[in-house]
Amino acid sequence: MTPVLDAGALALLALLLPAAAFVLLAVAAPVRRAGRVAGYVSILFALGALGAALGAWRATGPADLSLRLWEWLPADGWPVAMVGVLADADSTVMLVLVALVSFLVQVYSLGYLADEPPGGLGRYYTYQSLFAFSMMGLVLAPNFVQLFMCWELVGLCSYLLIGYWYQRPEAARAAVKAFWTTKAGDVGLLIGIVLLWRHTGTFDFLELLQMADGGEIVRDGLGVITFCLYLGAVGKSAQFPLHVWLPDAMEGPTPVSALIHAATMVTAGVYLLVRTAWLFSLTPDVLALVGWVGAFTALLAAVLACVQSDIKRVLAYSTVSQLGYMMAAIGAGFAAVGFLHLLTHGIFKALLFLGAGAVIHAVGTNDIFAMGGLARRMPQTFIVFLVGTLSLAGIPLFAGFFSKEAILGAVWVGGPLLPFVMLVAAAFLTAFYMFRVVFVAFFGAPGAAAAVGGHGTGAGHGPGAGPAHDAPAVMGGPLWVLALAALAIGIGFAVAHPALEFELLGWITPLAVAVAVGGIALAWLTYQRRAIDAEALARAFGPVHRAALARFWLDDLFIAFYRLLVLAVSRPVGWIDRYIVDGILNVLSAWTLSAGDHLRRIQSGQAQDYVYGVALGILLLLVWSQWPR
Amino acid sequence: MPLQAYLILAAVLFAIGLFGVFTRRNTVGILLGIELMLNAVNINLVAFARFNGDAAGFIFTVFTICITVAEVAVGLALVILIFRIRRTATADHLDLLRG
Amino acid sequence: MSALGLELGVAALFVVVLVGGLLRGRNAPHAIGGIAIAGLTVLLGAAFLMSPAPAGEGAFGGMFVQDDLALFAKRLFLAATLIGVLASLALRQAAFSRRAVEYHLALLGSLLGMLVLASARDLILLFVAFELMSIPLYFLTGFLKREPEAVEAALKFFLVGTVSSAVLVYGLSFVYGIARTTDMSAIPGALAEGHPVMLLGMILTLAGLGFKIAAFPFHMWVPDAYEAASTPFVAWLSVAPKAAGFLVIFRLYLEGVGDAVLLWVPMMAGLAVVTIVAGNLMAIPQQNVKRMLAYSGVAHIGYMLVGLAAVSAAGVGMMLFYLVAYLFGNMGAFLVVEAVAQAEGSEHMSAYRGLAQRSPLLALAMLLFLLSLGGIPFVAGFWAKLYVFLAAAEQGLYWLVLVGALLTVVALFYYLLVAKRMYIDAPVRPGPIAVARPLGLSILICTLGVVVMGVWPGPWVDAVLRIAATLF
Amino acid sequence: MRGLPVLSIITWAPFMGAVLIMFCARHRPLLVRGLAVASTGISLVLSLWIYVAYDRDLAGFQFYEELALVPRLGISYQIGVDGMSLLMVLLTGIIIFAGSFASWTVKERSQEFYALLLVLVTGVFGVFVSLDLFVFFLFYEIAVLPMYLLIGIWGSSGEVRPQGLFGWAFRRTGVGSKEYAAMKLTLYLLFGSAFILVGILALYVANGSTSFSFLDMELAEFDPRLQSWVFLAFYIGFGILAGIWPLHTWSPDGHASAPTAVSMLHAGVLMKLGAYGVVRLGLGLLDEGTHQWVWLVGTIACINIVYGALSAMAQTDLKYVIAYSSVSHMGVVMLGAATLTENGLNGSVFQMFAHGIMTGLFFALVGLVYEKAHSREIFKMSGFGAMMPGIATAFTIGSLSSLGLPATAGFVAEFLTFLGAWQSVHSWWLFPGVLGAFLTSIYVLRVAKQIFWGPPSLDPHFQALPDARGPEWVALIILVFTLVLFGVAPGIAIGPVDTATVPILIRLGVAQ
Amino acid sequence: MSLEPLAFGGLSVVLVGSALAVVLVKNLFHAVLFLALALTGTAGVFLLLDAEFLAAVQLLLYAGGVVTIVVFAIVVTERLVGDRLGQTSRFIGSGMAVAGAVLVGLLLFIRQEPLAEVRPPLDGDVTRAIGDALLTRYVLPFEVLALLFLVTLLGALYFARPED
Repeated sequence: MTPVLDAGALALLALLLPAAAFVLLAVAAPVRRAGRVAGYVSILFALGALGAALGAWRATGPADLSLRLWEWLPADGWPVAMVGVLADADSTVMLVLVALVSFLVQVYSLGYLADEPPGGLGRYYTYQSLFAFSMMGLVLAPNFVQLFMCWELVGLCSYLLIGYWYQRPEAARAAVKAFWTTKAGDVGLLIGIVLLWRHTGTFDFLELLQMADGGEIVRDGLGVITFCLYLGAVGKSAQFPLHVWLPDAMEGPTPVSALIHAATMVTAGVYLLVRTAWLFSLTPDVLALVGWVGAFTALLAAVLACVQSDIKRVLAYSTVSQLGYMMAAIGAGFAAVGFLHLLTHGIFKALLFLGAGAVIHAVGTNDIFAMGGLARRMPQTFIVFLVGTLSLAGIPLFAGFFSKEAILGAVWVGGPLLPFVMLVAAAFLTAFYMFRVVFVAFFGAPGAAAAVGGHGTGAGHGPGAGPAHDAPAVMGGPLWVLALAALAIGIGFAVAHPALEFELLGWITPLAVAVAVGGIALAWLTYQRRAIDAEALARAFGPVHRAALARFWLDDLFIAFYRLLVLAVSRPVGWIDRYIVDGILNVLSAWTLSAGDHLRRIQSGQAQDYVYGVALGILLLLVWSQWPR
Repeated sequence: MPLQAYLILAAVLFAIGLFGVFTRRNTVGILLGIELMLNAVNINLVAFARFNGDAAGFIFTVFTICITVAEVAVGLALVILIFRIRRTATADHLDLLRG
Repeated sequence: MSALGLELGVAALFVVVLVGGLLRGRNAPHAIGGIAIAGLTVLLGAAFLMSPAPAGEGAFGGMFVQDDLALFAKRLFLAATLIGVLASLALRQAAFSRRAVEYHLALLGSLLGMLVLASARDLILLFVAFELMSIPLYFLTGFLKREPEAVEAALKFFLVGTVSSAVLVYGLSFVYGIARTTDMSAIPGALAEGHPVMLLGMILTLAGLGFKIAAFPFHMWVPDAYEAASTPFVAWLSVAPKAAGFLVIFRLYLEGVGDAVLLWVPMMAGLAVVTIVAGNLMAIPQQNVKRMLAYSGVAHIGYMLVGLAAVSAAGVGMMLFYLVAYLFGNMGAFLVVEAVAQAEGSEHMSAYRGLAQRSPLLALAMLLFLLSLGGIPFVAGFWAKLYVFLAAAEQGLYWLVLVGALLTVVALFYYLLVAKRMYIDAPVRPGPIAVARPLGLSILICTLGVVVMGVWPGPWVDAVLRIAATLF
Repeated sequence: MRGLPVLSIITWAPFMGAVLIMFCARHRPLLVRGLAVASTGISLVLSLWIYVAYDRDLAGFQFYEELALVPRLGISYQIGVDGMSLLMVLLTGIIIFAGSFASWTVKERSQEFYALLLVLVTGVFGVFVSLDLFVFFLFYEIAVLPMYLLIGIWGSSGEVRPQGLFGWAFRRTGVGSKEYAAMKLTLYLLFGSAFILVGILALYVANGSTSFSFLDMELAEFDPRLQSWVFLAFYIGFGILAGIWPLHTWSPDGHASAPTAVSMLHAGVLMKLGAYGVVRLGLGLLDEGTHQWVWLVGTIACINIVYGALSAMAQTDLKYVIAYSSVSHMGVVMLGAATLTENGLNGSVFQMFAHGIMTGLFFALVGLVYEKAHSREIFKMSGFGAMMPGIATAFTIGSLSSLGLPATAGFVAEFLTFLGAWQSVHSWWLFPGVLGAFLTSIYVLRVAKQIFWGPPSLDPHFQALPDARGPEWVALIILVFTLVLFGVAPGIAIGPVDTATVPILIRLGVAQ
Repeated sequence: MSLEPLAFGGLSVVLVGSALAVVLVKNLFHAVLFLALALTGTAGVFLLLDAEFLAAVQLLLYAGGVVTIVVFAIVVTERLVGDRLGQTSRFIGSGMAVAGAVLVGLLLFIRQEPLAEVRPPLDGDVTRAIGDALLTRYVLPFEVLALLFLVTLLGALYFARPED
């Protein structure tokens, strides 16, 4: 018998705790304005949610399902849409990731944003709670409607949190850019959902799965639907060409980047595809597209990451790149592999961001070239950052290794050759750019900012307090937890490979390791030993380098599109509305006025003309009397 | 002569009177035109009465003649008043009120 | 002789005023007005106590009938005259006090003409009564004979009016010729036989009546006469003679005519359309409120013609309702104009600036009248327009209804312009506007009429429909 | 309470308030406001009560009242509510209650202001509850007319440069002034009412000239040709009020010039009245006509959505942005209705409600911003968020609802409409709809960003601006709360609405 | 009876000719005289139609009375103006067109009607019949006419009186 607190109930609890925190903070203004108190409240609820999530995960076996549903949109007969939780193996493990990272980030933020005014801090934690709720709701969604709603809500939180420092014009701009770009993808998702509903008559994942298994879904036109769904994922998971918002999103506080723009929200697109892999498998063409775009995104972002000097931007492009990996795996038909990478990536990328946050907090700048020699000043930070870097680079015994290797294997097995090659190249570049950061920022001569220190003048964290040093415990703790988790996962996978749906070929492992080491070596040669001149390297890849610096002109393209929309389309429409549409109506009324003016002139004032009127009337009546009846 | 001939004669007179009203500038002239129109009415009435063999038409004519006279009296009083105040006899000039 | 009671009463009043005036007219101008008002009040009361003579019974060989319609019309004429005379008491010009006898005699004479007209069932009586009604109007228009505008307006009114009379009687001569009798009860039969000359006669008569009711393009005397004549008289002129004109139309064109009424549909509808359109359009640019009301009055005639175009009992009934609503609304509006003109010395739009803040009640009354004229709910004019449209719709004249309803919007435009002056603009001069007591009383009566009919139209509708039913 | 004439009380309470204000509260501004709040409060509480007390299983028209007015013509004061009007009555109650608070600061001639406002509201309530077409029309006129004075006296003028081919006409009509806007709005709406009147009379006559009752006409079978043109007349007449393209231009000018509470009420409720009319009389009575013209309704709705959004994007005046967004959102309402599907129609009605609340909130906020900063020029303002966080938050929530973000009422409405659109015969309607939602996100967030975000403005006029205060908070909180509540739990609205829309669809022959 | 068409033709020519002269001649005084001729001609037409009494009324009241007061009015006003009254015409073309159109309209209707060709024989004395009817059946209009004259008199007096 199901216990009282089965997985579904626990998941629901995990979902509702942050919701309660949000409502409490939103409604109880004094608590919110108290700042740190709001933080404690939020963290407390997040901790509870983490516990519940862990419980739900533990209570869910690989084949278990636990469902809770409530009517949301009633209709005559069967409701149009329901809300509820669907706790199964995938959703609960994702739930744990979300709860964990969310909890850690909230704790970390207490330190990172210690200098914020209380009102702002309260606002921050309100948003954080809302995000935790929305993300969990997305993860646990039993149907497309709830998924979409939460999908939009996390987008909203992303918008609000990127714009947390809303007085900074860059932050404001980045926030709306992120919102618009993802919204563009969401348009696709919404259309896809509507189309799918008409196609199958339901939003429910389980029902759809049953139909898919039973072959009841008509294949005709399904491609369009899955493509539209995929568009949503493109926006949210920053796939080419809608990836442009993610680097700009780094204007938000770093913990936000760690949580939303690395570990959880951006992976929602991947999660969506994982959740509906059985649907996508019915449309191989779309799936192939997913793979190709994923691989291309991975490579493109890796190239872009190589030329960034802002530590967060490097990480942001790296996130885009890794999302590309996951998509490539899904495109190859092995969603589980992609999902695995999603989980490991969530851990180590959060670690990297929080580490970067600690660095930024300490030195007050994002520019890696202004740092340098931090390894000695902030040893703890250096160690955890290195763990993250090694994980990302795909070094064995670290979290990212196995999942990345599995992706390469999956793409080799499931896809054409070129994506595989792109992914291998991206892997090489990943190792290179990450170690570029490590060497530049943590080794070498101390940079200007590192020496001066200062709690982030750039980020507005308050006055400087001596040279850079390790972060306080409240920030260090989460870092260590994540680092240990990354190591644990890495070692755990090394000991016991998770089961895969395909046979991992033997030569993949050496290849992956070799490529990663190669990347590290190149970085070492270039930035540590300076055996290779970075400038020369850049010149060697002249056009690519220039293009990368210009972000492949994609941002310009989007700006041009925005301008086109706002200026070239909307202005004329506005003008037409005012001066043509309204103009015509004004002309009609002006004509009416003039008609009155002209008509009154027949009233000449002369009696004989009035008699003409009488005669004219007689003639009119004579004519009208002959009107055919 | 048939009735129609009388009616046509009356119609012609009526139209001439109307024409006079249209074109005369002098208010007295306009009055003369109106007289012609009313005169046409009388011809009409008498002709109908005779051809219908019904005396009512004759009586009607008596009334119209009387009323015509009354109207002329009013009209001429007005004309004299106008002359006195505006020192003009021309209807065209009377356009203080218009529009 | 009880059928002639009201006419005899008015004639007696006429004599009393005449004699009283001869004895001591110049010294007691208000006494003359008082006598007239008292007499009219009594007669109005009597009119409401009277009941129609049984059907088929008329005095003078059926020449004079006292049916429901006649009685209704007589009450209307008496009420309008009463309000007009009451308001005239407030007139300030010397001519009205020195020549109060002539003024009231002319009004009473014209009223007598209307009363007889309402009962006339004979062409000769009709014509004579029609002239008795019309000729005093010329004097009254030019009553301020020192003012060039007034005399000019009187002359124009006279010239056009006489031509129209000629046309009318020319038409009547044809009608008589074909019907072979002056008895109007013979007309339906003659019409049914389809004589072209009969039709011609009716058309010419309609043209003559068109002048009286001021339908476009016979309306052209209206703005000039309204602008120049004294306002209380104009208020009366804008209602009573027009109602009389319509009454003649009912008698001649509808009563007992049967299926031949369909002959009139295109003419009435055509007149209605051009009258509505032209009246409303020409009212737009007017800056003199009286002139504006004159044109708007023309447009209202168009709306009444819509009811006529319906050629049904409902249509006529609704027109009667419209007439009553128009009586209160239009007279009221003119009387407010007089009140403002007495205080401000101007009938121009600008005199109304900030009226709402100076004299809120006067402004409210004006607003109610304007809204009533514009056809807005809860004042009489709304039901009037609606009922007329309803009658037309029942005949399938939807296009006519649409034109009428759309032009109502134009009408509201210029009414709202006045409302704008009163309510939106700031006052130029401070302090309330002094309203002479009789004028205020007559405005109050009109306001009550407009509101009561607007809020509680049921009994009125019942009454007019019952009356109209007797025509068909 | 069953015995009470609840609907009559709801409808006439504001009117009584107006009368009391005119006669008892001369020169006592606080009493004026107190009376206004009290009378609208009665309406609001009772509309909440009937919302709860409405028997959903029974459905149909409830709280029925009847009183013969002109029996000879079959006119009677016949009122009742079904699921659809229930929601609209609630909407009106909420908006006017909030509106009385939002215009707390009207100084000049506040007595007349509140009196006119309350009269107007009586008209609106009356339209939603009346079952007699004639009384319906009567209330409709009452709802339109006070608008002229409200805008004319308490409105604000803008500036429109006469240019282009028709510049002379602009000069001639005086575009831009509040008088122009007031006149334009009033005449447009009366122009529309002319069509409505013709339509109503036609139905009355076609049904044997015995009754104006909606319930009687529902049973009638009208001639298809008559239905065709009557539907068109209703569509034009009500459509003008609902802001259909290209007859929408009164709305931006009118809303921009109107004082806060009037904008709220007008954009929030009166435009819904147009849509309500199309659904109630057009769809509800004229099945053949509906089927014949629905393509036009939907297509114009699509134009509205996209065109309104693009026009909104081009505006630099805050009130115009909101006004054009109304044009765009009313497109969603009409689109939902045109789909002739259960979801679409539910979405349409829900959007009426959602947009009513949302745009009411927007106009309240714009009014507050204008009152405090004395500017509506978007691109002159900047960084107000720090000074007025409350207004900024409320504006953001309004924006989110406007762009259809889940957990706000706007999403539910748009989602249902889109479902309906794709289900309908003209499934392509979905795409303009979705595009409109996207465009909305662009202009609305752009405005929010410009005004509330970014560095604080250096303009000396924009220093130390206060946040919302006292009564203004009441308005904002009520509206925001409603917006979120109905977004999170749309079932409380869709439940009763569904009982009203399904019969309409059954009558149209597109549902069982 | 063969004289009748001849008489009618002659009278018609006189009537139409004098009527045209009334509306066309420059001299106002001449116009009045032509009007008198036209009215006399009309009296002739009445005679043709066996209405001797009316012919007499026409001559006395109309040709006599009307012409006299018109002449009187002209003389008075000429004295007032201190100049001879001219008589000019305006827009003869349009006047002719509209009056012509009305005439055509009238004639079109009249021609459609089958009208009596011959008159019925006279029974009794027309003048006596008129007198009887006036004092019996038509007494009411007669009284009203009296009142009309009274009001007209009052009005004309009011207007014509030079003072006040």
